[in-house]
Amino acid sequence: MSLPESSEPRPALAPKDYKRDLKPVWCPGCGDFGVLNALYKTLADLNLERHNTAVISGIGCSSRLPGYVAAYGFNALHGRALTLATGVKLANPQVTTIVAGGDGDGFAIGMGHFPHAARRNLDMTYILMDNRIYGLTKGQLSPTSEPDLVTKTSSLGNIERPIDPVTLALATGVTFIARTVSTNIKHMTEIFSRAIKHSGFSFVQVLSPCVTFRGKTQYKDYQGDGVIYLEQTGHDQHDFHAALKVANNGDAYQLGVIYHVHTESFGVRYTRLREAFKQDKNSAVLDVVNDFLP
Amino acid sequence: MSLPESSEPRPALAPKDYKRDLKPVWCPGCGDFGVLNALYKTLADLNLERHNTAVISGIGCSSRLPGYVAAYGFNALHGRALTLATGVKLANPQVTTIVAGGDGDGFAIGMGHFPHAARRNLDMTYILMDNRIYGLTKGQLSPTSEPDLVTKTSSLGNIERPIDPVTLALATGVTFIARTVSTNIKHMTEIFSRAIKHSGFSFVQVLSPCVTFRGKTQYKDYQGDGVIYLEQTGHDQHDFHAALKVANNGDAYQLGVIYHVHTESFGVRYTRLREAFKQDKNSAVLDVVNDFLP
Amino acid sequence: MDCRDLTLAIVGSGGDGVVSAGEIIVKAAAAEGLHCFLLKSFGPQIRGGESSCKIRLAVDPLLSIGEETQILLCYSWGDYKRFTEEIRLTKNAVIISDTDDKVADEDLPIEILGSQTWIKVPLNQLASVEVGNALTKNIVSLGVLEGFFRLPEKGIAGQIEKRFSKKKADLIELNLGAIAVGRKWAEDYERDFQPELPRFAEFTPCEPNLVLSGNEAAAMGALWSGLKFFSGYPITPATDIMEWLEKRLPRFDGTMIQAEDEIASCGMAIGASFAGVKSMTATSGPGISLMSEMIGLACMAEIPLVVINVQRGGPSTGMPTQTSQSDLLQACYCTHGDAPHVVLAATDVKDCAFTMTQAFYISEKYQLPVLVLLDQFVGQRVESVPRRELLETGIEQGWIKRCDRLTPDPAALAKNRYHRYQLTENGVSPMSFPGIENADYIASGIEHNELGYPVSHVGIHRTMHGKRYRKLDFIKEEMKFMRHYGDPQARIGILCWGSSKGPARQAMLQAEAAGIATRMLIPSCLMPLHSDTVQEFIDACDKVIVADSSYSAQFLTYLRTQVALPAAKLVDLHFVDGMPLPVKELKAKIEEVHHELA
Amino acid sequence: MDCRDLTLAIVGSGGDGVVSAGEIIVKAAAAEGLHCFLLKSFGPQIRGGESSCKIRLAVDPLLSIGEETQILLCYSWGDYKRFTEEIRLTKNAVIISDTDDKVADEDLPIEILGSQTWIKVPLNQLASVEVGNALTKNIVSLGVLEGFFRLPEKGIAGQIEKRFSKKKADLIELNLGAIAVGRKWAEDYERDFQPELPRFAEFTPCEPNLVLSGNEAAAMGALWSGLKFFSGYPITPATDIMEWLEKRLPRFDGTMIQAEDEIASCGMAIGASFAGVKSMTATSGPGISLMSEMIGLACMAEIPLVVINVQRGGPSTGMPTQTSQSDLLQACYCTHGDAPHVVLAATDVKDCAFTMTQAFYISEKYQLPVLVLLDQFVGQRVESVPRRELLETGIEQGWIKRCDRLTPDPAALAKNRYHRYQLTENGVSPMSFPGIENADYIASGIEHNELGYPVSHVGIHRTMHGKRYRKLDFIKEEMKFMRHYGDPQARIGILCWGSSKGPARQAMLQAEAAGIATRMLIPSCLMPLHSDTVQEFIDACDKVIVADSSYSAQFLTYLRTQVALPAAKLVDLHFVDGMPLPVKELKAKIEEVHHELA
Ligand SMILES: Cc1ncc(C[n+]2csc(CCOP(=O)(O)OP(=O)(O)O)c2C)c(N)n1
Ligand SMILES: Cc1ncc(C[n+]2csc(CCOP(=O)(O)OP(=O)(O)O)c2C)c(N)n1
Ligand code: SF4
Ligand code: SF4
Ligand SMILES: [Mg+2]
Ligand SMILES: [Mg+2]
Repeated sequence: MSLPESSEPRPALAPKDYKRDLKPVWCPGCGDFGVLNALYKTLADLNLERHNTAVISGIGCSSRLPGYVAAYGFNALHGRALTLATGVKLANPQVTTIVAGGDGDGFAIGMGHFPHAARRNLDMTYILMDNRIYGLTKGQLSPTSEPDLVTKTSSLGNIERPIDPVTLALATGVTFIARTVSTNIKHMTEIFSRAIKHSGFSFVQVLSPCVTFRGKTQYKDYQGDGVIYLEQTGHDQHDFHAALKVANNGDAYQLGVIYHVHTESFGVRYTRLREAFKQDKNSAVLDVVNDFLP
Repeated sequence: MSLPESSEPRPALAPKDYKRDLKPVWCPGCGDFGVLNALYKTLADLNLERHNTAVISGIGCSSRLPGYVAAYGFNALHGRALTLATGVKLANPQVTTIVAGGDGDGFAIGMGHFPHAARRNLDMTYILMDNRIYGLTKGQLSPTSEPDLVTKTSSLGNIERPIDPVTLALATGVTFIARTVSTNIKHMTEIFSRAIKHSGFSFVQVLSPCVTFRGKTQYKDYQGDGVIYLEQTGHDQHDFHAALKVANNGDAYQLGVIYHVHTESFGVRYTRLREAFKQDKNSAVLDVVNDFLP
Repeated sequence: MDCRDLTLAIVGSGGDGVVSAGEIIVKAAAAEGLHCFLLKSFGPQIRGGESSCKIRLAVDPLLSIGEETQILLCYSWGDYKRFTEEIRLTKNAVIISDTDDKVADEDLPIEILGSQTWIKVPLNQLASVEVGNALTKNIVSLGVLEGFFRLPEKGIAGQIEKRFSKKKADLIELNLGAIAVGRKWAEDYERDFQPELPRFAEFTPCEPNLVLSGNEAAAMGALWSGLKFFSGYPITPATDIMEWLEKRLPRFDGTMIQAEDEIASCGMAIGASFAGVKSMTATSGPGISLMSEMIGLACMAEIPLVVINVQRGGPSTGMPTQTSQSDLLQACYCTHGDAPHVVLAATDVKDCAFTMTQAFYISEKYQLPVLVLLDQFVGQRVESVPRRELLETGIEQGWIKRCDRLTPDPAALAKNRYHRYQLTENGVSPMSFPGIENADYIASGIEHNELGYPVSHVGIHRTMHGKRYRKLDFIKEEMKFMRHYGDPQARIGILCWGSSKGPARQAMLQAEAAGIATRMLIPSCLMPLHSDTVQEFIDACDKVIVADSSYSAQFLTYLRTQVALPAAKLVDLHFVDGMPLPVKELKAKIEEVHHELA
Repeated sequence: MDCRDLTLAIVGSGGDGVVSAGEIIVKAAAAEGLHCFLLKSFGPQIRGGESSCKIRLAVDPLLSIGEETQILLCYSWGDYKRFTEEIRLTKNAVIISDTDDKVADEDLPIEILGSQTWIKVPLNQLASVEVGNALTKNIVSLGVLEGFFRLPEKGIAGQIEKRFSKKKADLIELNLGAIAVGRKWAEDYERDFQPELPRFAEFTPCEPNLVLSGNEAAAMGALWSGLKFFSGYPITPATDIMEWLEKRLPRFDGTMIQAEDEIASCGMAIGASFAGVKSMTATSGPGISLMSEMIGLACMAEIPLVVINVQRGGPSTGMPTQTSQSDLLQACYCTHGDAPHVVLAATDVKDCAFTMTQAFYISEKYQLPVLVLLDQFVGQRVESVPRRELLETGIEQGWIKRCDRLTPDPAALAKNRYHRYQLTENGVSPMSFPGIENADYIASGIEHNELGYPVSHVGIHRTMHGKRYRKLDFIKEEMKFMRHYGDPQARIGILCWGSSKGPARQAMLQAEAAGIATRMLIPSCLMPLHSDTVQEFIDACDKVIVADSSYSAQFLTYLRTQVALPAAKLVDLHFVDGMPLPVKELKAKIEEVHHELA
């Protein structure tokens, strides 16, 4: 993100100022509440302008998030948030563009778009609210569901191997990659903040429990020994191969910034391209007819 | 693949016996001719039954391949070959299932299916005929096109970063991964053979020049110092992190088997599941009505 | 007042146990051989949001869910608001609510405020104090209903036992106790106040009826037809089909796979069918929009394929939990090019099973995609169906055995080169599949000649179009069966389709009771439509009401492409999607037309 | 024989330079102010396969490509076969072929064998020996044509110079030499044999005409309308649009991005439009099938969006390089639910530009998706267009300035809460976009209230359906303009659409020449159709021929949904897709109808 320049200093907004008067439909105890609260805090911390912020999502419990943020929002189609966000950012580059959505939305039906958003390195932040289940459709397998998990579509246990979103992000060239957990608002806020400030495509996997279709187990898993904070292990965020090693969680979930590198974004490159195209060319739109003179 | 058991020994077929009487539409000099010839040889080497072999493809120059092989074939939709092949293999497991297609077909529009085919580890072989350009539509950018490449849709040079199919294959859990080049029929044949014999999902990236839209450069690039044969470098095919290091080509293309591991396929697991479901259950289809007794 | 037919509604928030109360009543009734309907409806909340159940119980077979509700059990007036359009009360409806649920009068609709019989029951109190467990509130209320309206006592006890048998035994006792508390409260109240209540008539319990939803019936119909492969992607309101098959298909050596998206699920089904097994997928509107290209592939490559669309409110994500008949035109024209395929529609729960066997019969025999239209109203409502009737569909109609595809004759294969797309009189060519020797071929979505080889020759294109379209001529004749109802001499005709059947028949009966004769025609095969039959019907009527539940009158639009509908005769009665065809409005229209004609 | 109008065809394999020869002729003619058409056609080979060019040159403005070819230049008879359906020769056509291209008589169609004037030219010889470079064969043949038929000499020389100017100067000389060699050969032959040949009439060169394809014109029309964002995915025959814009959009601060697939390209365009700029995508049939869900999203979220479909032969992958009018019904009904949107169609190259300005006007003003139907015939054919005419479309018609969207009034924003989906008379609500203060909102594909908040209430659903559909009523009136041709008193009427206009007008002229009066009506806005205008036209005619180029008569099917077409009046004349509407068949049908009426 490049923070917009503003002529007069704006009054700082509080987290609550980013709250819309629409009541979340989430189940009591859903991890997504935490994500939403951390996002409010982040927006306030960065003092982002509501009218220059857009939150784009697909369909799913998690994808309801934009409706709760007082900024521009688009609750679009299942799996397609990244495509819309690409259009938003390219058409209106000053807009801080945030994409949010679920594991099914992003890595089942939306899988085809992630690697392309990644390699374009557009300046936007993608927050994956990963509950490892389909919430909105009431409990089917997700591509991040654990092996052997019993769900409504795997009544004798999941026989597919899950996708690891962070490994995939690394493999496709995402330039900022982090993992956090919805029970730790402070950690989430810090990570979101860094992700949004990163200029280029940033990806944050948030472990966000689904109490209704995953019971209480996820909350337990994300406690105590269940998680490791990379900040405390001396992990080198700039080392690609080190990142790959901590990407796929072993016994515990590895949280924090996993990888971070700087590469020019598509937007910056395109702007340069525009200048090159303009060299020695007419600038009146109607003059392009002359291109057709025989 | 598990080779079908046959009661009487079949007469061995020669490569030419796998040739269909349909003339390829490819341009003279197209790399895809080499891939086709290597495939004929492989089928003969493995003595595969024509009627128990299916070659499935999408749309593209390369995707015309099934039409030229005397076996069951399906020239389906752009980007969807893996989905059809999944159905074929699950419905008719004795069929040796081979998927072939281009870089655009597989990693642009077809991107959404690759990681899922990979994590299911179905017993099939995917041959990517990678020319790093869109051939059939006459020369636009492909997701594997090099940076700065000038094409019909990047007249001042490509500003996107390419995808590396092998890295992606590793990140998504493909159990057999190799790279070869269409100018080396012998190497291709060996690799194809191993890939087909692998039980699980195997992925082979073939560097296959497009003479029409990439000129002669690709042939030059794939010669001499341009390629390194991993067989000669003592690469450990079973080491995931080593594989990642050779995946993304540096100055030269790294050819050979890059990664190889054994994991149960979806098919094998599903068969076990079926048995579990059958335990203590009625087997007459019409009896399922009793499930609805109040 | 004794009734042989009772309609009731339950409203509350998720935690109130609305749905389980409803299910217990319906299953209890069906267990004693009664006929019943159950229709659930939810707000947008995933859990804990507002929810409702509409229930109808009757001694005689039922046609529809019942338009107006005689009894309303409301746990929470806050949640009631969402359903005012969906639950319409009769003039003298009985209202039962929780004494604890205070609400200001101005927040209540007029039909509640004006109600003659509004009984406030201390449900919360009874549950927490008398039963000793606040969670039994819904069970206590079942007892109250049982007491007031003579709901099937044994049946309810049976369901309680069945429901809790897997958990602890003392739970059964607790809940049976809750029933007793509720029943006693009702009896006391009656004794003291002698309210005038509709009571369920005495009846002799008989063989239990099955209880199932249209989605389940459709899945079962597919299984009966020999389904061996199902690939799907979750989507409301179609997911039930996948979930049901997940547990059944493997028992019969079939495969169910949850795909990564709808394009993949349709592609997998096409692949499996190409490989020789009966395959299908099921989705709702958004999924069909994504599958359009795949459906065209199946037309062109001539692959048997069955696709169910359980329609919901559109466009786009629309209203996922509401019903709709607004995907008809899409079903007919979704894919590009001239792509011959078939569209069938099911009218009620039992018909879902029957329609599926037809779908497989047609798609396998003619090697093309068949789209089956259900909707949330028929797919997710629960109906009682006599076991015998369902088995008749399964066995006696004989469809099931007849739906195998034409494979190449081995003798011919030994002699002649196999031409997959051989030109034939009815357009159907023998279809091989991997495993058959000397019959390998190349299938493709590109235009091809008889061998399957790609061509771009206009003459061959014309010939092959002809081959593919010829099938429809034959299907049209095979599928000309349509449902006729009512008085064959009536001057007023009704044309409708799919799940509108039930409400429409209900309206006809009401009209009949008011002395107005009507007749109705319902095609189950919409494309290709046997237009002669429909035209005859139109010609024979003085007025024709064309009814569906879509905002843009899709059925009428479609009919116009098929038959001549003189403006003077036509009465267009379409409703916004979101709700089943309303009986009341249709009946009013019938009366209006009747007066006009008189 | 002097002609003011000449048709010729060139056939060969890829390496023969068929297309460049054709382009040189057409550009040469246009440079001298002549009117011309060029239609290319290719076999399935990527390179080196069979290819053909049909060319028509005339002194006066042209309507169509010209049905029958007077002159055939064939480099290779082996390649000719593929085009027998596409290239029809006049009875006394002149055939020019290469002496070296031997072919057995039985391999030649009757019209070649029976030709009166078949001139075998030693093209290969002349090129390799006289010019000294075998690659100049096609240029030598241009010289031959120039000599025989008086093609514009200066123009051809000018094109040769332009074409090779970027390469080496000696190439210009070589090729001008090749022209001279060919011309000389023709002159000698004429002197010796005095064949009877059609010759292009003397004419006074005037201001050069522009030469462009329909795809290019459409792209330009978009640019003029203020297009700032294009996302696309390559597909024949639509890719030209993306390729043209790739080089132009950045010059005008716009963005073009090649997406990963069609779903993404449509999604990006919707995102960009939401973000405040005029956006579009372009594809062909398979792409529309994939975009169906996105198109529905734009309807529901009320996002302006323009989508071009350059139709090709279907269904499925079909015949990618052939033309078709078989995506009409898909354009109208592709997405699920009741999804109001607009369908426009362009009739010729110039009209592509005009139609695009209308598309942006409508989509921006009414905030909904507009599908523009072109086809391979209009999209990829090259036409000469007077520069002035094109500029008129651009400026004088005034569409361009008028197509901005309604944004919220800042004063109102300061006072009242912004309601994105505010109910209004014409259904259009002020639309904000990121960057506008106090006007942030949530857009969604879920049903919503005026604020954009999700609802599942049937009443609100009905109201919002009404709001969205109201727009169509207004668009219908704004877009009621239709093209009328012919004699307003004629008893025979023709209804057709899109690229069929040219051939249909040609047939009308031929009929007129034969003393038969006809009239024609062509709607450019197909949905919503101003049905009164069409009905009046039908009512005023004694017979109405409904013509299109689709196998299943899609235009007729669609018209039936909109107007009454009495069976006694109707003449259905649909053709298989793959080829433009054939002039000859239409003319024959007109004559037939004429006799019937007499
Ligand atoms: C095209 C399409 N297919 C399917 C659906 C149904 N659907 C809605 S949300 C969802 C998945 C929800 O899971 P996830 O994305 O993980 O989000 P969560 O609800 O768990 O937050 C599905 C399959 C849809 N809306 N659109
Ligand atoms: C849905 C759809 N979109 C676009 C196309 C057009 N198309 C055909 S092949 C192709 C890409 C060809 O590139 P690639 O897959 O790399 O194969 P190659 O021709 O290079 O072998 C495209 C975009 C199509 N056939 N279908
Ligand atoms: S279903 Fe799960 S993910 Fe959805 S709102 Fe409830 S707890 Fe959250
Ligand atoms: S265009 Fe390229 S990829 Fe296609 S056939 Fe020709 S050389 Fe091969
Ligand atoms: Mg999830
Ligand atoms: Mg390629």
